Amino acid sequence: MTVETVHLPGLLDGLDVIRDDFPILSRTLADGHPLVYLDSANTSQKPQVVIDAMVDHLERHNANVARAMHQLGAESTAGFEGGRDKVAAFLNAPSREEVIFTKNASEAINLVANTLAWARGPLQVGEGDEVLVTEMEHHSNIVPWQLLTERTGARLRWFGITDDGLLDLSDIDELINERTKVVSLTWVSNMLGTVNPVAEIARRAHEVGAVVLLDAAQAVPQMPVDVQASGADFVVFTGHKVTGPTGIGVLWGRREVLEQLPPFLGGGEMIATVSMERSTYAGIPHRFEAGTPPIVEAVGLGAAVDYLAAIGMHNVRAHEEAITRYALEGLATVSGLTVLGPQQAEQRGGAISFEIEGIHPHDVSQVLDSRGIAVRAGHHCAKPAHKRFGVQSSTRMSSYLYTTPGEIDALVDGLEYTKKYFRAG
Amino acid sequence: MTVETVHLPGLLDGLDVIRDDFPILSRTLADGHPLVYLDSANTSQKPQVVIDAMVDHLERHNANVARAMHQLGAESTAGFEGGRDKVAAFLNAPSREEVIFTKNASEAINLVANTLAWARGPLQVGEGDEVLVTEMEHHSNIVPWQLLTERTGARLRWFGITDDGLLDLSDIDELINERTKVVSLTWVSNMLGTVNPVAEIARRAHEVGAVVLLDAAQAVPQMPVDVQASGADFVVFTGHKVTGPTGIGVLWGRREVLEQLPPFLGGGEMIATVSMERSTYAGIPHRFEAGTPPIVEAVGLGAAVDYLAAIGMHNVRAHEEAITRYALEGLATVSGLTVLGPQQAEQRGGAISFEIEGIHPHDVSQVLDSRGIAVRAGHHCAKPAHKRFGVQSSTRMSSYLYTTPGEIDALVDGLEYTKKYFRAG
Amino acid sequence: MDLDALYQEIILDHYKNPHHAGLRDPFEAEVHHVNPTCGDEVTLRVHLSGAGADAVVEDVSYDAEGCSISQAAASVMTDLVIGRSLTDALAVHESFLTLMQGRGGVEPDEDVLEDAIAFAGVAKFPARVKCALLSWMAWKDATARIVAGETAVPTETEETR
Amino acid sequence: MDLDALYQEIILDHYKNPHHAGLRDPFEAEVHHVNPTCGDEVTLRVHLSGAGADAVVEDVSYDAEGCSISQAAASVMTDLVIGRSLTDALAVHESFLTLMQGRGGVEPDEDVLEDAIAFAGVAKFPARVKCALLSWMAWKDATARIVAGETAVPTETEETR
Ligand SMILES: Cc1ncc(COP(=O)(O)O)c(C=O)c1O
Ligand SMILES: Cc1ncc(COP(=O)(O)O)c(C=O)c1O
Repeated sequence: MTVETVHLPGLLDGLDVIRDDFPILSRTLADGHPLVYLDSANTSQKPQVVIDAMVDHLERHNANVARAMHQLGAESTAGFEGGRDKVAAFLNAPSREEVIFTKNASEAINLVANTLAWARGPLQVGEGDEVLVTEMEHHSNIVPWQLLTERTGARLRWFGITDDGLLDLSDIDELINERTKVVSLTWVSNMLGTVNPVAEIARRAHEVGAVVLLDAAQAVPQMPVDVQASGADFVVFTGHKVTGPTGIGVLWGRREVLEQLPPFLGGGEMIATVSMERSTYAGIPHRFEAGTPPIVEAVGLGAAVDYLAAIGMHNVRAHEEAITRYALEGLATVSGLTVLGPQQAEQRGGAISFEIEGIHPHDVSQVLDSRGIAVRAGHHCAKPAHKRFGVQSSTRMSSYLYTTPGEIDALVDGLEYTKKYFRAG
Repeated sequence: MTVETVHLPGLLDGLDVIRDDFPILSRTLADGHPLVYLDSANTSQKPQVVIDAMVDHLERHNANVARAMHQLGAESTAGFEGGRDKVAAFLNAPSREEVIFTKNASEAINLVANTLAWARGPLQVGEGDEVLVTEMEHHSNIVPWQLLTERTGARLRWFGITDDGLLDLSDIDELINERTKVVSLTWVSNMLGTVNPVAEIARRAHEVGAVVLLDAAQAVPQMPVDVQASGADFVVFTGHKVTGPTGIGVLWGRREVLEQLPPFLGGGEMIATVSMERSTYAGIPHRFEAGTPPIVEAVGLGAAVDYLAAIGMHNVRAHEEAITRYALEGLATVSGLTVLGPQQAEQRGGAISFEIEGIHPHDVSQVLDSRGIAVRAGHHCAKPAHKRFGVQSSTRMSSYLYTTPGEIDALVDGLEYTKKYFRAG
Repeated sequence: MDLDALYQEIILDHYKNPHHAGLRDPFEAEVHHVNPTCGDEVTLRVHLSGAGADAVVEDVSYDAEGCSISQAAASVMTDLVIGRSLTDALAVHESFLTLMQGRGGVEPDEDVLEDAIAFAGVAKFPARVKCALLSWMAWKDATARIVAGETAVPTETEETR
Repeated sequence: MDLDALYQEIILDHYKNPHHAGLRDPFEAEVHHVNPTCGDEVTLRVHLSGAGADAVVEDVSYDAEGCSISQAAASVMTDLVIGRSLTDALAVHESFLTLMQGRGGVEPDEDVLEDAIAFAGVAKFPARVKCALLSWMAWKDATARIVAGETAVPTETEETR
């Protein structure tokens, strides 16, 4: 995969050099096939600099944070809190204290859903209130709200999806109403690739006094994200999709809103003072970080966002768009293949889900895998969106900053081979 | 620190070789002082084999689990689920499915506390019910129960502590009664070092139909733990204290109990099927593991428990006891120093908290730190236990399998120097 | 990676022409199982006659959505259990389970498993084992419900573990 | 690591003989701050006279539990603010805060900070900065409450951020 024949406008400069940053990309799989990793929307690969930062932490600076006052403790705290600074800068957050570390994006969403149930005052979600999501959400942005609404007697509503894979905003005036307390939606769909008009929806939600959460799990990896410009009250993403490690996610929240929320999990680090009778809680961000936080993970995540920032998120976005355009063109040549979601690269992120007539996604991905091509088959944790399009599951290719046009060629070839293998089409 | 002059019965064979497994132990701190790490109850250091397992995963096998069906996905899943197998074996759990990965011990306790609030049926904790903890708990085993009882109208009660630092069981007949729904206590105190008679308390709790949770955050690192023999329904511990990474904790629960609990966090991986109207949930353990789990962390934790198992937990316990005995003897030579908690090594774990008359723990730890000796100063997330002994904070030294008698000597010397520095005693 | 070891002709044949497909009456239990990873589903009905040691699997009918492996497995399973005594059918189930969980190390017994020996290759693909087991687990579940005396109400969706 | 840079004579002197210690009347606000890491606490009262630009810090009294650094900081702080106009006292506070958060890179102005320049060394020990700031933050908080017109009810425990 090192010699690229195609050059596409927007492709990252020095793509070979970037690929060299990722040790796994030089792996050889069964039967000597080089790895063609097209499953980055599921999890991204990690550059050496992230791995090295974690190793350096574990080998030289490991200690608990905050509570440990010795030299290692100070170093470890600097590494951990440095990760917070880097994430805050990466998101253009007004304050580092608005950045809360969770275990993943899912926990971040649950944190908000749970604390809104226990909140007292205007933020509390209860009987008669409405929570608005969309039909294209990842399960992680559906189930927490189902649990919240079931448990509090609130009502869950949702935007539908148009045939083109866009949010159906035709009933927005009805859906966003004075009972709406929360609007939670994905910025970029992990299945359809759709990029949603989040700032406009946030503006409408704020008109009725609702709080807005953006699931940016697929947005932060792929495009410049400015939480202030987003208009949202909460933005969540997950470390492992932005070239960082698993075990860490981020909840950014506006200070005024975070400060009104009660604690989520109880434990060490989130308290001001504890007696057996009663406890008081720390301020943000620590109030929401019970127990020993993901220390080495924050170090890794800090290195990851620095790595992305150095490449430049505008450049990453341009690369994704170039690869996506090239992939959409390539997939269009495969007869019997239907892409789900918007057909224009400009309107979408780098995840492309598709069906091939007569061949089940499991079987497609199995044949591709036998050629070293890693894609995802299934419902991609978006069952309702699949149902909307009358399919049980789909095959999804997803690119990232290290994806080459040659890898897309390999995918297209692999799909033709798959069809032959199953004698379809 | 390489040449040991003292040999104590019970000390691990080949302690030098074991120390060589831990890269950080050869670190030099400010002014050329070698690191004397006596803060292992706060977090343990990591052996090379754990770091290497994580690096190998990140460099060669990284992918998301379960949902990814390609070769990397299969490898990553094998690594992750292999971690679960190893933990299950390490705890002598009857089934791997009873091992749930959380982000830390604190989350594990909160998981139980929250699901008991939402449970329907006999496990549900509500108005009039009682939850029983102890005064020697870590905040992570107090605050979740305060939140639970405040939110459900149940009552929080607790065992006190005797002057010797043992659990005061004199009112057990009153405290464990037919209203008691949950008994949650620490196996080994992180402040007093006390090892509690957990099996006996579990037996009493079960007589009244209560469920029993053991906070084994300090037990699992230090002694053989057999969850079946413990008599408990839930046992929790945290990865970073057993030579594993941060970002992972473990909840072991008895299948019959776990299966009665509703979901905790909602999201990917914890579902059976999702529609916008309603979802059904996966069986254990996945029901309690929402979102992308701590994958590389499970790989690291698996390597960690394998490492400990290879050394043998009986040997680790003997080593801890030998070092603790030696430390208690050494500390007894420091005039003005009072050890909090049991005075016999056999009765306790390897954390020793103490006061020095006239010198604040911050100041003690600061002077020690200037000599490369890392201890913890503060309330160690156990404010109520400190209050019980009329102190605001204490200094704590805590050993682990890599601790040498020479390091204890360095501590004792350092304490004498500290007293001189502040001209106390 | 030997794709042909996975996609044996027998499997592809059953996939293209599944036996005993469709939902039929009478039945004593109907279950609905899903593979939570990919969303594949099966609705499956079991009709037993007799009881205890005399119980016989009279019919197994199903409606399945899924990949070649899961579809073929349903078809092969019905061939193997329909008409058998329940005791024998459960033994076949056990034997198939052992094969599937053997990671490729178990030698299948053709006398017991017949066409199902074609699934030996699947056992080497951990991600696909669940596909092969989906309808087998559904059959076991439905059968257990009948034996436990439950009536023919469609059940909650169960995931196949 | 230069221990003596941290534990300057001035600090140890204030620690051993704290100025203005104890809780006194009158006061318009009393606050209770803790350092959540170590449990160190201070209860602190502020008595102001006048208002607006004419406000004067008449008294600051406190009851503090804590390490040498936090105790000495309380003592030094009272020396610096008592008797000052509120405007000046806030400027001193600002200046001390800047020194403490400078990680050792800020040159302290002795004319403004007097004995508090001894804390310059503390700024190099990130874990101890919170100790030095505990009572200063409590003073700021109590003062802000008076200015905001709150009455002398002891407040909720606040951690020092
Ligand atoms: C006894 C005890 N319980 C619980 C915990 C909490 O562990 P974690 O901070 O990893 O959640 C600790 C450690 O801090 C502990 O010592
Ligand atoms: C859009 C979207 N939201 C949420 C998530 C959940 O992220 P995590 O599994 O890390 O919690 C994902 C990824 O799986 C996603 O793609």
